Amino acid sequence: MLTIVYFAWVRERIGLDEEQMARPDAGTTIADLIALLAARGGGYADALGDATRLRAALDQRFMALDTPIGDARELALFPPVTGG
Amino acid sequence: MLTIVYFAWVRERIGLDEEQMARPDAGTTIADLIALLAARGGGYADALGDATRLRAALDQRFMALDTPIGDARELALFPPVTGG
Amino acid sequence: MKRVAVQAGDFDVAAELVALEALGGGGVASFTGVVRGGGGLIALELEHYPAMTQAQVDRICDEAMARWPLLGLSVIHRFGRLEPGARIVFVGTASRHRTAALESCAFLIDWLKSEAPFWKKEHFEGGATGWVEARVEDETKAKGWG
Amino acid sequence: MKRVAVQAGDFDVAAELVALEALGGGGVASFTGVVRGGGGLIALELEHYPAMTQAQVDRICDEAMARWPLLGLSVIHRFGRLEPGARIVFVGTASRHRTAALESCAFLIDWLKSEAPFWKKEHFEGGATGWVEARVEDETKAKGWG
Repeated sequence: MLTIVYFAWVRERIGLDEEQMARPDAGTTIADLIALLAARGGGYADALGDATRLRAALDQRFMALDTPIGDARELALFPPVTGG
Repeated sequence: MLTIVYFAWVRERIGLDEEQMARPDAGTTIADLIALLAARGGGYADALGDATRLRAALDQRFMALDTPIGDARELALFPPVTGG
Repeated sequence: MKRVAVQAGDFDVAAELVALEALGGGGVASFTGVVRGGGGLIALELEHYPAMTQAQVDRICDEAMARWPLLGLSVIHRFGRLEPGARIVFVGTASRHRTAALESCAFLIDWLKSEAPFWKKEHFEGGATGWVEARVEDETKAKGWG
Repeated sequence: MKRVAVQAGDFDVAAELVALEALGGGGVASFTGVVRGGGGLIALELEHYPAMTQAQVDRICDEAMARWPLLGLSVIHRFGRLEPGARIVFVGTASRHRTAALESCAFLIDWLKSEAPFWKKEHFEGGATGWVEARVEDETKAKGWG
């Protein structure tokens, strides 16, 4: 299984902090998965419809959206960070 | 009268914090006055013999050594500052 | 000395600075970020990614220690609900060289802005809310360190 | 807020920072210089030019306030005999922009090094003493601000 965690307005629009899904093929990229999730419509489409507004981390490391998910256990999707 | 004040090793070598002297001609530069004082020999020569090691202020403002003394009331002679 | 804290509570800037001064380095630089008021803002809510935050801030600190000759550094980042005037973030660095202390402090705060997994939501009078947008300038600034 | 103090006694860094944070600017940067020990140093003696110091530090502060959008700054410089570990100088700046706070802090400390009329004499174990030489690097750095 792959755990997906959401933060900030991505979390709010989807209405979930996290969820589990069946592990996709190792070659599936983060962007592929975002497109799959957005296709669910509703809050998913609102949150994930425009991938250019999203950033991601695989197993707690920032990764470009064209990175394959490989054997990562946790994918995080969120807007650009605004700390500091 | 012109007051001359000395700081740091300039003060130590001359052995005076300050002294008064008759006001020189307005066109006399700081460098001219340094040369005059150094010519007194002894501690003055030790302190003021090498003008490249000295900095100066006229009436509490840093000035280049080729500045005429003009009608300033206080000349300060000292090594480059080391604050901060 | 490397001290990293991610916490909800406030912190004691003086205690951090005294610890850095005690390293005997000669120079201690610091930056403290405070919630700015105005525009009807009543609170800033900082969300973060707990599993990632501490490790990521730690990594940024290691990067700073590799780049500058630091004797120590301290980074504290708060999360949760913060009102105007409250401290959000503290970065302190100690070095024998004042330039190293000041530059690494600037580097750390720039990197926290673009590399630490925090998100800020503004709460206004009347109930309106909005997520703070990342500024392109911040990503550019962090990248400027190469 | 512009606070300039030239004094023999120690100062309270926390109080200075709290005053700067209270200006509501969002960012407060600081630099504290501390007497470095080692090499048998037992004390640093700071001589200054009293008639000039306060006015000159004031002028450097005005220069910083003209160059950066600062809400406030605080500069404290001690004179007299200071032992290793003692604070010598403090510079604190507050601004809405973190870069302005950090850059003006660096500017102020660079300028104090080359434009404030202080001289440092080192006292070593055994009675040896020596005046600290100005570093060409410091004059160059101050000039770098243009």
